Amino acid sequence: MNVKLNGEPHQLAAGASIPDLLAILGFAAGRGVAVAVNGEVVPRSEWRSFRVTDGMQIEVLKAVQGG
Amino acid sequence: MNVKLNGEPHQLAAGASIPDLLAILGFAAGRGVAVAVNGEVVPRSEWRSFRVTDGMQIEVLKAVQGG
Amino acid sequence: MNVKLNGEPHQLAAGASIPDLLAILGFAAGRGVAVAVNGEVVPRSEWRSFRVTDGMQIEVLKAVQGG
Amino acid sequence: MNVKLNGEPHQLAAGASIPDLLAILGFAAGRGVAVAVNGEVVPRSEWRSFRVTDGMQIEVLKAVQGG
Amino acid sequence: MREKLQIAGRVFQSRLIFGTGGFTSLQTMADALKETGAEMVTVAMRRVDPMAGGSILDVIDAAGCDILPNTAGCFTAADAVFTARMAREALGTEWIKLEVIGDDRTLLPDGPELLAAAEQLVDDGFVVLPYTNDDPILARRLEQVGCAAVMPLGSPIGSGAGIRNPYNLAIILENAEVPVILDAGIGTASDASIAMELGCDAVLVASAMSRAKDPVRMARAMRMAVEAGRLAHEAGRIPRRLYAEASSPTEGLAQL
Amino acid sequence: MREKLQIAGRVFQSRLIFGTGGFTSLQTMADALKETGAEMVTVAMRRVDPMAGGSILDVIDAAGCDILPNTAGCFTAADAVFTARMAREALGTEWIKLEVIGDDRTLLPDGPELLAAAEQLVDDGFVVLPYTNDDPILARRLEQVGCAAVMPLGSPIGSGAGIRNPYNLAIILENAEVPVILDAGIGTASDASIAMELGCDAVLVASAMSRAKDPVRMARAMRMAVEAGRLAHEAGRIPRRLYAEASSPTEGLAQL
Amino acid sequence: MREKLQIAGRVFQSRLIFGTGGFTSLQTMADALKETGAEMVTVAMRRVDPMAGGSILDVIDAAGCDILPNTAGCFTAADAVFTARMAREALGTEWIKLEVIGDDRTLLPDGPELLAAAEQLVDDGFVVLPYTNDDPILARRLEQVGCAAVMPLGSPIGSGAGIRNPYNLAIILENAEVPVILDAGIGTASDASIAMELGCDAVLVASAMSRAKDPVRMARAMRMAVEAGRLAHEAGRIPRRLYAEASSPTEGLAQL
Amino acid sequence: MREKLQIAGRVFQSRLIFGTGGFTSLQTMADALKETGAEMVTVAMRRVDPMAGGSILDVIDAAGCDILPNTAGCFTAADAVFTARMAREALGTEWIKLEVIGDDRTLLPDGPELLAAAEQLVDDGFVVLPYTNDDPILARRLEQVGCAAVMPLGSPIGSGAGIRNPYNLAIILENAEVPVILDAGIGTASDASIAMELGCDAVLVASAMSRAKDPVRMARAMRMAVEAGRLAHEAGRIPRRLYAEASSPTEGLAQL
Repeated sequence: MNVKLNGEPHQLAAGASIPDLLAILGFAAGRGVAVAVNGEVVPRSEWRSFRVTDGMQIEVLKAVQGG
Repeated sequence: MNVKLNGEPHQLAAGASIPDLLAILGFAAGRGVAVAVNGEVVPRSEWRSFRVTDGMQIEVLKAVQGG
Repeated sequence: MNVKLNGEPHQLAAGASIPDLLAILGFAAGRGVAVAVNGEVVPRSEWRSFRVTDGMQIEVLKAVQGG
Repeated sequence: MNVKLNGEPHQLAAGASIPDLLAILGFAAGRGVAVAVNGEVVPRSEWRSFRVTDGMQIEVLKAVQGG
Repeated sequence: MREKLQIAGRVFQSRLIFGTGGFTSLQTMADALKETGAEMVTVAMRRVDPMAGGSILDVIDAAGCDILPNTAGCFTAADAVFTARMAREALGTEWIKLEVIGDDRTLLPDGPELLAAAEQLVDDGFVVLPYTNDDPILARRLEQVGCAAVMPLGSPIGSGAGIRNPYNLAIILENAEVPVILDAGIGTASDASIAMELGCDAVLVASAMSRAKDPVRMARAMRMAVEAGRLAHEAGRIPRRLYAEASSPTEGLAQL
Repeated sequence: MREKLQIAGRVFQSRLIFGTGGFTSLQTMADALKETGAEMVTVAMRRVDPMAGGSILDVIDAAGCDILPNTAGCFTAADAVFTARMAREALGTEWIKLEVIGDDRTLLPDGPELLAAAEQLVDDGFVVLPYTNDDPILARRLEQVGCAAVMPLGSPIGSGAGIRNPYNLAIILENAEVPVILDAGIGTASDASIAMELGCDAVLVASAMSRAKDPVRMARAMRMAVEAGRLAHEAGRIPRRLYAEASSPTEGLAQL
Repeated sequence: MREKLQIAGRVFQSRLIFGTGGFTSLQTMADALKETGAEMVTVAMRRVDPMAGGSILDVIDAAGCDILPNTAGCFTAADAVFTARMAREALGTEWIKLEVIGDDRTLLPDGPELLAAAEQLVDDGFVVLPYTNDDPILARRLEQVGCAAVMPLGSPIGSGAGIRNPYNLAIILENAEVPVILDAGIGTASDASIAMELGCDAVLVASAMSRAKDPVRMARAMRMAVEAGRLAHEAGRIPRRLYAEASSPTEGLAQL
Repeated sequence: MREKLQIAGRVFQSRLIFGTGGFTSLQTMADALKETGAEMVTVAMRRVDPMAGGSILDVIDAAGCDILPNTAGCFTAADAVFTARMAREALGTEWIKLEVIGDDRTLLPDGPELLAAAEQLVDDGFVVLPYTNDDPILARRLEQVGCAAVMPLGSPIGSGAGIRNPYNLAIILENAEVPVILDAGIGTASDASIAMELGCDAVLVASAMSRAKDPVRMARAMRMAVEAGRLAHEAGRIPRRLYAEASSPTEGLAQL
């Protein structure tokens, strides 16, 4: 299936979870990051159970210098 | 019947029109004034036909120094 | 004899010295003060030998808060 | 004889007068100019009678834009 | 040929808009108005007062000026929209100087309410001239919703404090595509000149004249100050330097 | 009746003194001079140059103006006194705008040399108008030695930086008993207005006009700015406030 | 006993909030942070970048500082609310420095969008510290919707132009009942002192340190400037006078 | 290694010179002096007063500070030279802070008298630190006659008006080859920081501390303000811009 991850297209195996996505980004641990799917925040507590499906827009943000 | 005219209570005969109100204010001619009833502007063209009824809130404004 | 000491008239016995004047002002020790006679500074080394004579204008200054 | 006229060396016939100098500068009329010799102003009234002598420093000034 | 002030397609010879507040008599106001040469005069809307003598409209008509009603005293978009409609009905003009203020002490504009009122009035067919803060973002949003000009303040109404933040004004001027009219804060003639030199298209003056010791003389000063500032803007001023720039020839000095 | 400018008993209608430095042509200078309405024009003294075409004197005569020679370029009292005497001889006037500067980069006055020159020239019968610093003490001493006016600077000659220290100028104005003429630093129209509003009796303008992109238009701006500033000074400005002062009636507001 | 800064019930020893933008390395940032003694550090939220080395969180933890996420880069209330929620999820804090800007060139706040976002975030349980204009009315409305502080700007972000309108800031300070934190515009130490002397409860500094030639030294300057300004505010400055006030005895002078 | 202040070969750790005028008690003065960390203290010379209790010298000795006598109150070169000689005799130091003022109301320096006194005292072997105007020409002439430093004012003594003409100060700083010490005018901490940021080598503070509501607290503020300003000067501030300069990444923004 195809998703947009931080604006980039990615192919994923069906049933991928949030941690799988973070692994792709090299943030397996996921400390200090937040994930949104189609504009809605996915609470950390639901990362494992949440199933990514085809066409989803996923944003993974972290803190950086700024402001 | 009783109306509020520019914040002051007034007693009027039934069927009073806008010009009747202006007369009370000494502005029979009504040049350069506008009239609102219950917050809605009453176009000059409807002044004669418009019938004031009991309890109406009437505002009559004119241009003054300011701004 | 009569002298002006810091603007005030004083009567002195003949042969008065600078230390005698300082005593009058309650500055016997004379630490941190300078003395001028008729507009000329009298060096501390000459205080004992210097003889005050009639009509002299004497200024005795010290450091105070200011500037 | 040799003179300095506005900083430039000039050779003059003996007995030259101020107007002769002005002629050299193309200011025969001499309207609106002043002449100084060796740092002293020469009044207009003395221009004709004044005799230039060897080695004199002559300044001829006029009004220009400035200030 | 000098460029003229144009607002909503109307051309003005004068770049001074006349505010009527604070004059102690209609006669003084009339005399001051004459001195300024203004072509547009702003007025507030209030309840008719049977006692009040004289009509400001007669004075403005006699001077041959256009009338620009305002919504002075309104604290909400709703009040301002209502007042604008009453003004249109009473005076027969779509032009409105829109004021929506945030409090009585500063008389500063309330941005969100102002923007909401501007949007409604533009939709309702008004020619909207909003009195606004010296806020470049708010100015652009007012322009985007269709205001015919923007009227940023220099400082609070009647404060006479001049232009407190010329930088914000400069940013507004660089970016605006509608006329920019300095409104509020002018205290004396040079304030009006500075506004015009910065590039404002016009200025509105009221208290600086009406509350001056000699309002008519100050009115004359303002007319000249606006014209002087505009001419200076057109003429292209010299740059500011830390050091001097000789104005006299450095050649041809006498030697003693 | 409005009070006129008086210097050494001479009355002037115009409060703008015209500086001639920096104009690229005599024609432009003549046109600018006409626009300002100035009655007094200052000129420098330099060695006659056979090549130089045209006479500035003709232009000034044609405009019917008085000539005010200056000692621009002098670094010592001696130079300035010599130059003043040459000017008197060349131009037939006792009036002298006295300049004694300290260096080429700032063109700022040298106080002690200036004071010494002023004293000599006054003794020599000159009507001395010294270009001075914005120094209240020096200004008073120049007045005490008999100068007919004092000409404090706003900022360095040609810097266009306006009045950098209005406080010193205010102190000079409070204490002076001779006319105070702002000399140097004016960059644009509002600077001239500000000087007049502060209470200056006149201003001298040169580079701000001569080096503007459009000198003639700036000259016209300056005339109006000086007049506007003077009128505003006479009219009595409103005070500056931190907060607003309503210019509209707070009574009679409509209730929705 | 000196009063401490309190925001939403949290007490701070330091009145300097540390902005992280513009430091060329995390090490320099860490060194500067140490010098300032700041207890709260603001960070932006961006997409994770696999390439990016080092973690700003480690630096902030090591310094024992609280983290204050911000919504820098958001142009709408919706963007800002989303970013705030992501920050809360990522960083486990309800505190948010709310930024909603109007354009890229000025980075000035968009008042109406800012107010809308503040209202939603307060309802959503956030401790909202909005970066706002120097607009007293907007500041009060932000306070009214429940913001924990207001953060007016001195001048545009990174402009280093200091406090362009101290009068508006003074009005905000007179009327605010929540802490007022100067945000944006500080260019050098004295700007921070001036903000504190005016009565600000704290200042946020970023570019003035991070882009200085020597960021760590400027950080130390800022710590002292904030403290100096606060102390001066508490100590009660002397009034400004036009004239002098002798500091030396006028009695007891010697007579020659 | 940070550069230290050096005057006439003497090295100072502190860049604040302590003025003693205006303190209501020697104890308060002593406490304030301690807070500033100053190493040099200036005192005036007056007729001994048998009634006066306590000795300022004891306080200064106890603090381990150098004494810098001044000629406050002198109106002529002669008075100042006499006072300086008396001070040398009384206090055993060649150092003198030279003041020759023009009047009682402004306490502004009298340039010509000041220059004459400086010349005599330098010839007489004094280390002369003249209190002067913000006049670049006079400052250079004082340097040329051999003064060990120049002490230009920011504004009149005790006025608390800060630095009224930073441009003149900048010109003095660009051209001076001796230390430049800002003397007079400092009203609060930020004024001291600004002086140091402009590049002054030191500042003298008196009334701003002694007449503050809390002199000791203001003294502490001044110590930090001088240090903050110096550090900022060394650190190299960012330039001032009209527009913003983003401090946050413009890449990596989330897309909704």
